[in-house]
Amino acid sequence: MKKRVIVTGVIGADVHAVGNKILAYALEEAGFHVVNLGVMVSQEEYIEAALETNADAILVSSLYGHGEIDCNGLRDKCDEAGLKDIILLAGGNIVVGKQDFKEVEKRFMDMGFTKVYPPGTQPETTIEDLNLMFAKK
Amino acid sequence: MKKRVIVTGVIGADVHAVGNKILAYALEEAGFHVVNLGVMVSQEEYIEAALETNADAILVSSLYGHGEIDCNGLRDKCDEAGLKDIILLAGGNIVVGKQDFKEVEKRFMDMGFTKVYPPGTQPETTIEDLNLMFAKK
Amino acid sequence: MEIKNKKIANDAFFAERKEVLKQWPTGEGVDFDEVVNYQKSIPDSKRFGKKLINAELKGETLIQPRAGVALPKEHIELLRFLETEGEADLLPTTVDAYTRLNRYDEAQAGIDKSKEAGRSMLNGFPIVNYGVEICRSVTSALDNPVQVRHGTPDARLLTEISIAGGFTSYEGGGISYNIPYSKNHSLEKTIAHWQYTDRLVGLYEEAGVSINREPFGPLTGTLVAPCISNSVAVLESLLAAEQGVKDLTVGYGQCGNLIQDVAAIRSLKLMTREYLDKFGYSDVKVTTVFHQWMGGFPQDEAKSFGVISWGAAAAVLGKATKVIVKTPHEAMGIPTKEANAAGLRASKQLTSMLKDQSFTEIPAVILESDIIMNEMRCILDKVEELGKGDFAAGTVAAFEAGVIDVPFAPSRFNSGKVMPARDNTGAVRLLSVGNIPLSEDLLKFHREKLEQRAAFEKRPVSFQMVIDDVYAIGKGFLIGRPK
Amino acid sequence: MEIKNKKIANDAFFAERKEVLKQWPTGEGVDFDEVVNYQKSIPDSKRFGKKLINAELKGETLIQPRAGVALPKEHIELLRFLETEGEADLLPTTVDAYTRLNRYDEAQAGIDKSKEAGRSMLNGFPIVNYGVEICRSVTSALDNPVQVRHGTPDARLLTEISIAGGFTSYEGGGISYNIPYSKNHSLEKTIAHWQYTDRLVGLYEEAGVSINREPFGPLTGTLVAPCISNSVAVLESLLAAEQGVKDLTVGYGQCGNLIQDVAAIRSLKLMTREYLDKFGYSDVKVTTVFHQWMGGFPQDEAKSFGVISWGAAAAVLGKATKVIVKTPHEAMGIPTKEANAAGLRASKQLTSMLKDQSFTEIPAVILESDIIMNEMRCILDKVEELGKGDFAAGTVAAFEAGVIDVPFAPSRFNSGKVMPARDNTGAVRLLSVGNIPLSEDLLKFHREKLEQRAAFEKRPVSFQMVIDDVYAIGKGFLIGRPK
Ligand code: B12
Ligand code: B12
Repeated sequence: MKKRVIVTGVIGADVHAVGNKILAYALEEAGFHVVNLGVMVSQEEYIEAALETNADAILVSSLYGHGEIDCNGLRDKCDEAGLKDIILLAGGNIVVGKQDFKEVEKRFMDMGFTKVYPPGTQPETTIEDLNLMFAKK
Repeated sequence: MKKRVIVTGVIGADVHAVGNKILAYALEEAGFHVVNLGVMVSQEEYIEAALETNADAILVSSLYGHGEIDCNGLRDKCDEAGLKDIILLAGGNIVVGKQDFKEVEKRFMDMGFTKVYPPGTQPETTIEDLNLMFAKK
Repeated sequence: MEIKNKKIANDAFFAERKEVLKQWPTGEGVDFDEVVNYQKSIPDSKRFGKKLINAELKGETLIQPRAGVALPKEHIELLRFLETEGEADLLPTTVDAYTRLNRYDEAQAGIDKSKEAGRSMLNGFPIVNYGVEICRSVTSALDNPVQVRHGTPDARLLTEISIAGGFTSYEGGGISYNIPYSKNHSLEKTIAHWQYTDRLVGLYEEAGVSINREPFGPLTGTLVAPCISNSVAVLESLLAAEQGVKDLTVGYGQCGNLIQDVAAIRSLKLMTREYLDKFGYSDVKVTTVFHQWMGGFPQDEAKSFGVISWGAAAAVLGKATKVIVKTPHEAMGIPTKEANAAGLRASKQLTSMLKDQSFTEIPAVILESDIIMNEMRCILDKVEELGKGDFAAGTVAAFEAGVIDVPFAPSRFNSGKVMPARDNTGAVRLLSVGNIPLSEDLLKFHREKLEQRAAFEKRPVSFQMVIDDVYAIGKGFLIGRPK
Repeated sequence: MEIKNKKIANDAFFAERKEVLKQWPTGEGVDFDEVVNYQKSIPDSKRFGKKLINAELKGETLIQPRAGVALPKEHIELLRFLETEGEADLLPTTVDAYTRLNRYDEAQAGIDKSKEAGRSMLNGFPIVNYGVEICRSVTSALDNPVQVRHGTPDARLLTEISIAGGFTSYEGGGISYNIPYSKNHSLEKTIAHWQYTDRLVGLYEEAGVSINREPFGPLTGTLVAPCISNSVAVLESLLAAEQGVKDLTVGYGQCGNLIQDVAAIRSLKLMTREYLDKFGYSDVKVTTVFHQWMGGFPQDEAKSFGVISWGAAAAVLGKATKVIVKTPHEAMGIPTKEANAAGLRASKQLTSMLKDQSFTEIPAVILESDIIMNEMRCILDKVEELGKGDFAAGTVAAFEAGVIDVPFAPSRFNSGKVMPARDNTGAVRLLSVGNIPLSEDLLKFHREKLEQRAAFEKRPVSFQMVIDDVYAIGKGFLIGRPK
């Protein structure tokens, strides 16, 4: 079976590299083909990479608190670029401060993300969810 | 000037001895004559000692949480024994658990205590207050 | 009464037992053979001693809270909360103050009032009043082993019902549950009462049921120099072993200087083993318990977390088998279950984070531990001498003579001449030794240590240091320095 | 560009300065002589360097939070709260992420949005946009010295406005604010930018105003072996000293093994002193900063208190001059002021409780510290060699060659071959050394240490250990053991 292709990266002006490296490694180990863009990735770079590699999902990390601003509009740009139903996930510390995750989730779902993850999400969870989502497709 | 006489002790079935010893020492150092009854003191023992020594004040300590039960009725017994307006103070950890001190204070004032002290009261505070009370008398 | 460290003869024991079980109606519910069967049905995972010995072998430190409320349902909920939300490895059942004084009528009133009020009006769980079945409903509802913790000078009936009720560990001792917890009980009496407890445990042991026994290490919890509490622990171990106890956990209450704290646990373990072996009890298992700071706490919760964490760290670095955990409400009053669980989780973070680090064999610790062991030998030799070879009679004589003397103790059978104070690194030394028979060398050592502090603080060695030290931790310091 | 570790000539500096001050309108507000006068009017009690040196002499460890919000009034309130309710000894002003990237327009938008919303929409205080006067209104409103903390590769204008604004300490460095904080900035560039900052500090120093400078010790904060971060600290110290900086605070981020942590601070201090002296900067003062665990935190607040407290304890036992404090909200997001103050108070309890205990001279620490110093010499000798005696050129070459290599760094100028992992006691060792030029002995030492762990865990030394270790503290452990 062809390996599923996943684009990963940390959005905006965010330089938190540790989780990104670890997550990319874990996804590789789990059998995905990972295209890791590293830190400080712009919305355009995600889309370019996804188009180039014919990706099945984009995993956006944001740690530094400006995630809400940085992620806004990404789904629209995906749509425009023809990545119609691409799986779009967000995780990390995606908002400023300790907030009720239910509300944060809603805001990101409204922005068009397929699923949103709270701080401290383990790679196992991510991998399980991805496998489920791919199974459904 | 004659030294003021103060009866001290820990009420009820309470064996917390440290604060009692330290408080008695501090009061002595501050120039009072201290009659220290130690731990596990009954209401009757306080009154007997106060009568015998013609005391100016009774300082009741309670640490172990049953203070409210143990202190109930002490003012009445003092009155009956002829210790009409004797200064009656309570301090330590006089109730079970972490409670709003305003309410605790009210309950003890209603029981007839002259003044009530929260956990962690320093001897300096006690001494200052006593001097003020005696000055007024 | 002439007290002797001799195993109670069966006849005498069973005659006494008859009386004990009559002290309160629930005593009737205890049937030795039935209890043996019941206890044998408890799985190993819920046996206190098993879990301790496993941890000891793995070099891990388990965490245990204090907790107890008046009503069984609430008490079970509380303990369940502490094992799930608090990640407690071992559970307690702390007994109320009336039961500790054998005032079962008042405890009953407390139960009734609590039922009415729908919340606990007692500061613990009244085991005796509830009797065997209700206790079993508690111990069987939990995933972890449960211990009875109290402070009862005469705990004979309480022991009977506790073991019958499915508890697998039992705290206390004739010295450690008298001197810090009582004013008027004579040592002869309480030692005799605790010989009963220990003999009962011995009988269960002979019947194939092992109950863990834990002398109460910290005593008054306030600046108790390690040599004093460690000596008491060794004595209570000898007394317990003579009655047939085979599983002992000896304890120590944190003083705050890391080197001294680790050395205290190290010397406690070595000396307990040495004395048990020397007097023919080499089949007794020994584990250790470290109590997080037992004296006055800071009012502030965040600061309390600092004290709690430091206690957990010292316990692990000293390789104690378990640590008894305080809560951020300590200075205020009996904690909510949330505060209790928070103290546990902070402690758990450190017991697991630091479990692969050990300070027990660093040179400074060995040095300090040698000093403590020398001090203990001075005391224990004298106890042996005073008792003419008998450690029970010796203990009574030693307290009378002030050879053992517990700082700040409420008991009138404690001489009260000893005054501890911290040295310039925060280790607890003796400012007045009273009649503790330390050698000239050791006396000089204590004096010099305190002189160093005095020189640093530019004030003479004096009682003011003791006062300042009692307040220090509550005010955020270890050593009470002058302003 | 050929970078050299040479003091910038006045002509070149002032020419550059003209450009720098034009980068944003607030640059105009900076007048060197006026600033000298203003800075001289700041009382000693509010001068960062003074407070540090006093603590160092007394053997005390000061506490400092991180904090910064968008609006001046709220920012002042926040810092006041941290000095009154948090008992902070030293204050920060953490700068927002836009300013760090010199995106002052976006910072302005953030200010405007924050004003509208009435709450902070930036993750820090935008110093450049506010300019001199508003900064002075902040620094003068507080009782304690205030430092600027950021993470800015090109911080020239920020430095100008910060010093003019009454801040008396300034964090960062050409390596430490590039490699962990940037993807594309070349080291030549950032070293040159930070030579500017250091030269400016040097000029103030020559004018009689001493500004404390602090290289950022922890780098990526995640399993950075002490030899790596310590080497960077020594290099940044040499670069700063050459430009005339006279007051340096070198830093280290906690790894978690107490012996290694204390040894790291000890060796950091000794080696920085040694290198400064050796290269002719013996008049430079050196103090140290210990960062509480900088990697991933537990989600739970109580557990976070455990981690925070352990960090404070290690800092004091290692005699660091100050400790940077985390909060119980660390894993969740930017803390509330209450959470920040709570972290401070827990830390304060320990910095004051343990201040009379020191572990810096115990044998195990000396041994470990000798190892770190040997490792540092391997690295620093190579840097000197690569730079043909010039530490600026050497640094650039060393990163290119992977002689210095920071684990998990985002910068593309970092080689990224080094992989750290914990040994069986939790000390951080090197699993892959990449091109770090350790001696055969040292390589063997690292290998053996990791083999010990592998044997204990019954699995081979592998990258899985690194992964497990990254998660460990967040999951409640130090070493990531297999399940
Ligand atoms: C040490 C200690 C013990 C030691 C006591 C040794 C001894 N015999 O003295 C031991 C371990 C034996 C012990 C036992 C128990 N303890 Co206890 N103990 C403490 C502890 C940690 C410190 C007390 C202390 O010495 N403080 C230092 C002295 C200097 O301060 P102080 O006593 O508060 O007194 C000062 C001031 O309060 C004030 N003051 C005192 N009285 C008065 C009176 C007046 C009029 C005024 C003006 C001022 C004043 O001046 C004093 C001098 O500065 C406290 C918690 C804490 N405070 O941190 C718990 C605490 C008091 N104990 C508690 C409990 C429940 C018990 C036990 C029932 C159960 C148990 N945990 O085993 C038993 C009690 C048995 C009994 N029958 O009394 C609870 C009380 C709960 C409550 N009120 O809600 C506390 C608060 C702990 C807790 N949070 O659960 N304890
Ligand atoms: C290490 C660290 C740093 C290091 C980063 C080094 C580096 N270049 O990588 C340094 C010190 C440089 C740093 C800098 C800053 N940091 Co920082 N940092 C951390 C810290 C402590 C750990 C992050 C980490 O490595 N975790 C370990 C990894 C394995 O976990 P992870 O990153 O969370 O990723 C995992 C999961 O979240 C998940 N995941 C991640 N992304 C995604 C995406 C998807 C789709 C899914 C499904 C899952 C998923 O899987 C990953 C692997 O398991 C966190 C707090 C914490 N978490 O404890 C703060 C934290 C992220 N930092 C923070 C801040 C504010 C900053 C700074 C802006 C300010 C400052 N403090 O100096 C700068 C940022 C500069 C910038 N432009 O980005 C804040 C963010 C605040 C917020 N969101 O409200 C945090 C939360 C700390 C705090 N409480 O204040 N930081």
